[in-house]
Amino acid sequence: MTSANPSPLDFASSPINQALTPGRKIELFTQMVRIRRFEQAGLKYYQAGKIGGFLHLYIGQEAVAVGTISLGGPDDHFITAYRDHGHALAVGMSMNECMAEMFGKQTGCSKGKGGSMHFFAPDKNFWGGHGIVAGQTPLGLGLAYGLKYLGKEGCCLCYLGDGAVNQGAFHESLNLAALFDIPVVFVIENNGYSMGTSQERSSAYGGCLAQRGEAYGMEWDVIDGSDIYEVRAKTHIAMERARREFKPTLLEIDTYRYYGHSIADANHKKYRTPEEIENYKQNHDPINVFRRKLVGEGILTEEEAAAINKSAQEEAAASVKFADESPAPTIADISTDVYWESDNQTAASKIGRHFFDS
Amino acid sequence: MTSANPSPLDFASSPINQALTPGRKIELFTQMVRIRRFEQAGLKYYQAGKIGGFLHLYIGQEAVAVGTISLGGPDDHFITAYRDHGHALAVGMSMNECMAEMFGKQTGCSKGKGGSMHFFAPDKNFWGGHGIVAGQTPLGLGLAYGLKYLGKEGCCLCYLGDGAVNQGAFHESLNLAALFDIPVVFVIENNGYSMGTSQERSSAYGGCLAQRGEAYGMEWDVIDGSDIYEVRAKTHIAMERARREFKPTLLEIDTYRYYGHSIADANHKKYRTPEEIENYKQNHDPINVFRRKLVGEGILTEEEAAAINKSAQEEAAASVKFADESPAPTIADISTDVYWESDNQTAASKIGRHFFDS
Amino acid sequence: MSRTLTYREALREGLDEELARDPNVVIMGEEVAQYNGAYKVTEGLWKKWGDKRIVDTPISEAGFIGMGIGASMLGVRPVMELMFWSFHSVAFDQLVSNAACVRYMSGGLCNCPIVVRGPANGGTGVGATHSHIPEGLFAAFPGLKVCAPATPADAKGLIKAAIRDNDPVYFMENTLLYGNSGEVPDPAEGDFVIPLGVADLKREGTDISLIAHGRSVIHALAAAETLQNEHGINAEVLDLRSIRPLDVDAIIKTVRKTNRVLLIDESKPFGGVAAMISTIIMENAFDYLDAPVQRVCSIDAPAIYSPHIEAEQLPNPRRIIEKVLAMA
Amino acid sequence: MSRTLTYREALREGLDEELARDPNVVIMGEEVAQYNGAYKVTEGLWKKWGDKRIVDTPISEAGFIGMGIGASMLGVRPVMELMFWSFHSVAFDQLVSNAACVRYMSGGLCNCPIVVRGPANGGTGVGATHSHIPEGLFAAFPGLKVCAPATPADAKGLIKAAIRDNDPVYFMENTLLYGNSGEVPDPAEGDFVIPLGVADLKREGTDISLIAHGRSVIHALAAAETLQNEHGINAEVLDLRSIRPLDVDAIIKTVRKTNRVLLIDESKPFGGVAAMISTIIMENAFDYLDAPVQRVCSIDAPAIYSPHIEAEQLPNPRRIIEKVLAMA
Ligand SMILES: Cc1ncc(C[n+]2csc(CCOP(=O)(O)OP(=O)(O)O)c2C)c(N)n1
Ligand SMILES: Cc1ncc(C[n+]2csc(CCOP(=O)(O)OP(=O)(O)O)c2C)c(N)n1
Ligand SMILES: [Mg+2]
Ligand SMILES: [Mg+2]
Repeated sequence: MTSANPSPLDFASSPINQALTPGRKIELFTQMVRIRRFEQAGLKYYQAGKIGGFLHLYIGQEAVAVGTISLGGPDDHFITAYRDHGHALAVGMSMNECMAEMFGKQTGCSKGKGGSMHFFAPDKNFWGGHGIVAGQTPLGLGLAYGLKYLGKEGCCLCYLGDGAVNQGAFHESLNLAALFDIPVVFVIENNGYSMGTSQERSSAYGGCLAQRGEAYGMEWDVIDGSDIYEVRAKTHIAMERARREFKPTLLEIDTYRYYGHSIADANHKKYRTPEEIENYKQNHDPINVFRRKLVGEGILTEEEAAAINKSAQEEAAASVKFADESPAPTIADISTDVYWESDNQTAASKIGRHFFDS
Repeated sequence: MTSANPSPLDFASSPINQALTPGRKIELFTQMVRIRRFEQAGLKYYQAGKIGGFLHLYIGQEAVAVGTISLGGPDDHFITAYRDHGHALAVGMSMNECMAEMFGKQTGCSKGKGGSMHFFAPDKNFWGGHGIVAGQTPLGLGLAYGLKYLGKEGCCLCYLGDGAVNQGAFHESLNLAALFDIPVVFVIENNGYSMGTSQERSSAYGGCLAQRGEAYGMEWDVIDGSDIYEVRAKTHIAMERARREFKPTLLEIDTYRYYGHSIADANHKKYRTPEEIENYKQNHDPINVFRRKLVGEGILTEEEAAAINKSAQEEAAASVKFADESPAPTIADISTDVYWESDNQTAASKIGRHFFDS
Repeated sequence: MSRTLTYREALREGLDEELARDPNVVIMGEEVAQYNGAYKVTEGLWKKWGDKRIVDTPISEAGFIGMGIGASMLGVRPVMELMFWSFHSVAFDQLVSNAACVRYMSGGLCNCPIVVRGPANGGTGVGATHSHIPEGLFAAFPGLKVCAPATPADAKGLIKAAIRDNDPVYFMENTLLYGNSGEVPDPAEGDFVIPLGVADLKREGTDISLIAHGRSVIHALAAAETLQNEHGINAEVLDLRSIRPLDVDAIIKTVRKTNRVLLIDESKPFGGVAAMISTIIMENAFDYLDAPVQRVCSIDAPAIYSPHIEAEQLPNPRRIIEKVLAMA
Repeated sequence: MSRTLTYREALREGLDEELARDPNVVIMGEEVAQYNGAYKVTEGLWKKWGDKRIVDTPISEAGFIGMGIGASMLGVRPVMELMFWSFHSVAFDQLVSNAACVRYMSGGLCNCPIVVRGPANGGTGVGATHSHIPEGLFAAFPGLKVCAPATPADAKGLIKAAIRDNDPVYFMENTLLYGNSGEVPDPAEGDFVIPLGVADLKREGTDISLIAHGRSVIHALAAAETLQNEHGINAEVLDLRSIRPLDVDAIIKTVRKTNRVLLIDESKPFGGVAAMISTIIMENAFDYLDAPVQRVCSIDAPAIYSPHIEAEQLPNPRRIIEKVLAMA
C-alpha cells in the first residue's frame, strides 16, 4: 500500500509516456474504467447467483494491468493468477467472452470450463488465469524461456500477489530466471494482503518484497501502482532489460483492492480499518488519479469521462445479457478439451482407451 | 571452496574455543579421524559389493559436522541430508550400528531399512539422514519450532548442500523461520558442487549463497570450513542467537569433498581439475589443519596423532566385521516400522485393514 | 442425549476438545486463526486458545506441513489445515516422502503424529485445480492413514481419533457437507471417539450394496430412498468412513448379503478408492457376486467450472439410480 | 535388419532422432548435459547438440518442469528428465495441476506437448524416498498420458511417439533395465515409432494370462518359462507398455482366451495400475473369468534398503510362480 506522499518524480514526462498520443491516453483510461464496470456487473450477478465459485475482484488495482500491458509489443506475453479480469480486458479480450465464462457458458473464453479464475487468450498473448498460488510463476518463466528459445525479441510479464512470494515454486523461478538470463519480468501486485493476512504477517523481508531479487543478483524496483505513468515508466525499463539483455527483473507494484479477497470474504472489513480503505479510495484511486491528470493535461473533460463511464456500464450490461442468453455446456462437453490429440481426432487418439468412464 | 589465504582472524582464541580443554580438543580431532577412517572402510566394502545403493562420502568436510555438533547441548538437535555419516558419528553414534546399516543388517541403526542415506539417532538428538534434496529443511525448521513450543532452550542445526538452496521448500523454510522467530540455524555445507554442477552453474547470487538470508531480514555468515576453530566460533554465535533470541541464522560453510558426489560418480575428475582437488588436500584438509594446530599448541604429538589414526582404523575394521556377521532382515521385517500403532500392537492397530498385501 | 450440530460445528467441537485434552495439540494453517478459517471450521478457536495453539501461516504449504512433521517427531501434535486438500500438490513431498516414510527409514525410531485436514471435493465451481479428490492417492502410500467422514457425528468422532493416532492421518472433509446437520452425542455423556477403520452401515438393504464414502454416502442414501419408493429395490448403504485402515470385513459382509455391488466414489475413474474396493471384492468375495461390481465415479476429465453442468460430472442420485437400474 | 542395443542406447537413439527431426525439441534436466546424465541416457547428446538443445538445470524440479510446461504452450517441445521419477513429489503441482489441467481450464486454447522421463523403480538399494512407482498415480489424472516400456525396442519406439504427441506424456524407465540388450530396428529401414496405447503380447499361452508392464514383464517372462518347463503351465504374457492410453481390447482378448489372470505390478498393492486393470476386467470381462483375478505387487511398506531382502519386496519370478501355482 502506498503512503500518502505524492510521487517525487514526474513520470508523465518520461519518454515512454511522452510518446503516448492523447487518443492512446484516453484508451488507457477507458480500459481502466471498463475493467471496473465489468467487475461491478460481475459482482451484481454473482450476488444474484448467476456466477459460481470464486469471484476475485481487481477493483482498485486497474492501473497495474492496464499500465503494464499497454507496454506490450507483438512478442510480449502475459500470465497471472486467479485475479485475472483486469489483465484479460487489458490484453483486449471482450467483455462478452469474459462475462459468459463467469456465467459458465459455452460462449465463454474457456467454454465455461474455467470460470472467473481461468480466462485465457493465447491469440492475444495472454496465458491465464491460474488458481494455485504462485503456480503460474514457473509457467511465466517458461513462456519467456520459449520466447528466447524461438528467437523472438519479447518478454513475459508474470504477475503474482504479495502472499504468493512465499511459495517455493516462485523462488525456484527467480533463481532460474537469473541463472539462465530469461526475459521475464515478475510483477508482484502488492495489495497489502493475502486473504486476511497482511504483508507483515506473511512475509519476512528487509526493505520490501522486491528486494528479495537481490538474493539472486537480480534487478528490482518498487512502483506506486496508483499512478499509471509511474507504472509504465518503470515497467518499461524492466521490459527493455528483458527484451534487449535477456535480464529478468522483480517489480513490486504497490496497490490496493477495495473488496474482500473474493466475494466470499465477508471478513475484509475486520482485518483492515475503514480509514485505510477510505484513504486509498480518496487519495489513490488509480482511475481518479488518472482522470484528474488527463483533465489537468487538457486531454479529457469531466463530461467525456462521464460518457466513457456510461458507455462502459452499457457494455458491461450488454455482456451480462449476452452471457445470460448463451447456451450452457452439455454433458458431452465435459469430456472434450482434455487431450489435444482427442479433440483433433488424430490417429493417436484412436489407439487405446483414453477415457475410463464406466 | 575456500581461497588459499589464511584466515585473518585467530579463531583459536575466541572464548568458545578457549573453553576447550586439551582433552576435548583431542576428542574433536579423534572424531574427525574416525569419520574419515569409517568412510574409507565403507568405500572399500562398497566396492566389494557389501553395501548397496548410494554411498556419499563426507571426506574433506569433517570439520563442519564435528565443529558444529561439538557445540550442542542437551536441547540442541541436528538433521541433515543423505551425506550423513559425519554427522552421525559426531553425535555419538557407534561405527557398528552405522556400518551395519550400510551393510543392510538388522543391527543397523535403522535396522537395515534406511541404508547409508538414512542414519537416525533420536536419542542423541539426531533426526537423519534424508534423501530428497532440501526435503529435510522444513523438518529442521519443525524440530526448532517444536523446541520453542515445548519451552526448551535449544536450537536445531539443519544442514543442506549448496545445490539444495534452489529447492522451493528451503525458501519457504527461510521465510517461516524468520517470520515466526524459530531457533533454527541453517548450515549450507558448500562443497562447491551439486553432483557435477558447480555453484556458479546452479545458483544465481549476489556475494554468496548465505546472503540470500538478507531477503528475509535474517542474519547470515560465511565460514571457512577447513578450520574447526572458525566453524565453532561463528556457529556458536548463531546458536546462541537462536537459543536466546529465537532468531534464525543462515550459515554458509565453505568446504570440499574429495571423492565424487557418490561412489557411483565416475565423472568427478572431469568437472573438477586435479589441481583444485590437490590444492584443497594440501592446504585445507581439515584434519591436517587441525593436527598441525594441535601440535603447534603442544597438545598433540605426531605419534599420538598416528595412534589415534590407527585406533580409528581398527575400530572401522571391527565395525566391518560386526556388520558382516550380523543377521540380515527377514521378509517379515519388511512389514514392520510402517505404523507406530501397528508396531505397538495398540487397539487402534487391530481395527480395519492396514496392509493390503494380497 | 444428543444434539443437532452441523458438520462444521461437530468438527470444531472435536478440535476444541482435543485442544483441551492435550496441550501439545496445535492447529496451523492459512487463515485458521485471526480470520477464523476460510470455511470457518476453526471459528472462535484462536480467541479461545490464543496464538500459541492456533497459528496462522503464510501460503507455504510445503514449509508449514514439513514444519509440522518435524515438530511432531519431538512430540508436538500439529493438526494442519489445507484450505483445500487440492493444495497437497505443492506439499506433496512432505506428505508422501517425509510423513509416510520417516518411520520406516529410521527403522521405527521416529513417528509422526500429525493430522492434515481440509475439504477435498468437487461441486463448488472452483475449477480443475481446486477440486482434486485425493483419498485414493494418499491411501496408496503405506505409512499414511486416510479418512473421509460423511456426517457430523462421524466428523467429530473421527477427527478425535485422528488426533490421538500416533501415525499421520489425512482427513478429508467436504465444503458441501460443512452446513449439513445431524445428531452428535453430548460431550456430557463421555468422550465420543470413532476409531479409524470401522465402516458404518448407514442403511440396511437386501438387493444391492451401495458402498461409498464422504458426500457420495449422502447421494447413495438419497438414491436408495428413490430406488425403494419408485422401483422396489432395497439397497444397503455402507459408508466406509475410513479408507486406510479399511474395514474389509464390512465390505465382504455386505457383498455376501446382497451379492451385487455398486461403488460410488467422487474420484476420477482411473484408480481412486473405488477401483481398490472393486479389486478387494474380486480377490476376497468373487464367488458371492451375482454380477460384476460396477462404479459411479466422476466423469473422466479435470473438474469443469460451469455451475450448469458441474453436478453432472460428479456422482449424484440420478447417476446412481440409472446405474443400479442398468445392473438389474 | 535390426541391431542389438541396450535399453539405454535405444532411448538415446530415439532422443537423438527426435532432436534431429524437430528443432523445437529440447532436453532439460539435472546433469543431462555436461555430465552426460546421471544414468548416462543422454550421453554424448550435449557434445553433439550443444547448450541450446541440451540444458543442465539446478535442483529445482518444480521450477524447471513448470518452465518446460510454459515453453511448451508456445510451441517448444521440452523433454525433461527427472533424475529419479521419485522426485515428482517436489514438482507435483506443476505435473498434475498445470500440465494436466491447462488445456481443460482454457477450453482447449492451450496444449502442453511435454515429455517427462526418468527411472521409476525399486530394486537398487536407494531406499524409500527414491523408489516410488508412480505409473498409476499419474494415469489417474485425465489430461496426462503414461507409458513404461520393458524392452529396448519399445523404449525407442515409445519415446519417439511420446515426443511427437501433443499432450503431456510421462515416460517411466527403469534403472535395472538400462543395461538390458535387445533387437532394435535399424534407422536405415525407416522411422521406428510405436504408438501409445498398444499392448504387446510378449509370449503366447493358453492357461493363464500374466499382465504386466515395465520390468515386471521381464519377471513374467522368466516365470512363464519356469511354469512351462517345470509345471507344464503355458502362460501368456501381455505387456501393457502404455498405461494411459490403455489397450483395453488386448486385455479383454487375453482374458477371453485363458480365463485366468495374474497381474504383476511393482506398485504398492493399494491402488496402482494392477487395481485398475483388475477393475477393468471386473467390469468388462467378468463372465470370462474362471477364477478371481489375482495380483503380485510390492509388499505393502515403503521401499526397504537392505540389499539382502529388497528383491523380495518387489515382484519377482519366484513370487509370480508361487501365486500362479496357488491359483491353479
Ligand atoms: C497453493 C495455494 N495455497 C492457498 C491457496 C488459497 N488462496 C487463494 S488466493 C490466496 C491469497 C493470495 O494472496 P496474494 O498472493 O497476496 O494475492 P491477492 O489475492 O492479494 O491478489 C490464498 C491463500 C491457493 N489458491 N493456492
Ligand atoms: C529433489 C531432488 N532432486 C534431485 C536429487 C538427486 N540428487 C541427490 S544429491 C544431489 C546434489 C546435491 O548437491 P548439494 O546440495 O550441493 O549437496 P552435496 O551432495 O554436495 O552434499 C542431487 C541432484 C534428489 N535427491 N532430490
Ligand atoms: Mg495480495
Ligand atoms: Mg554440494
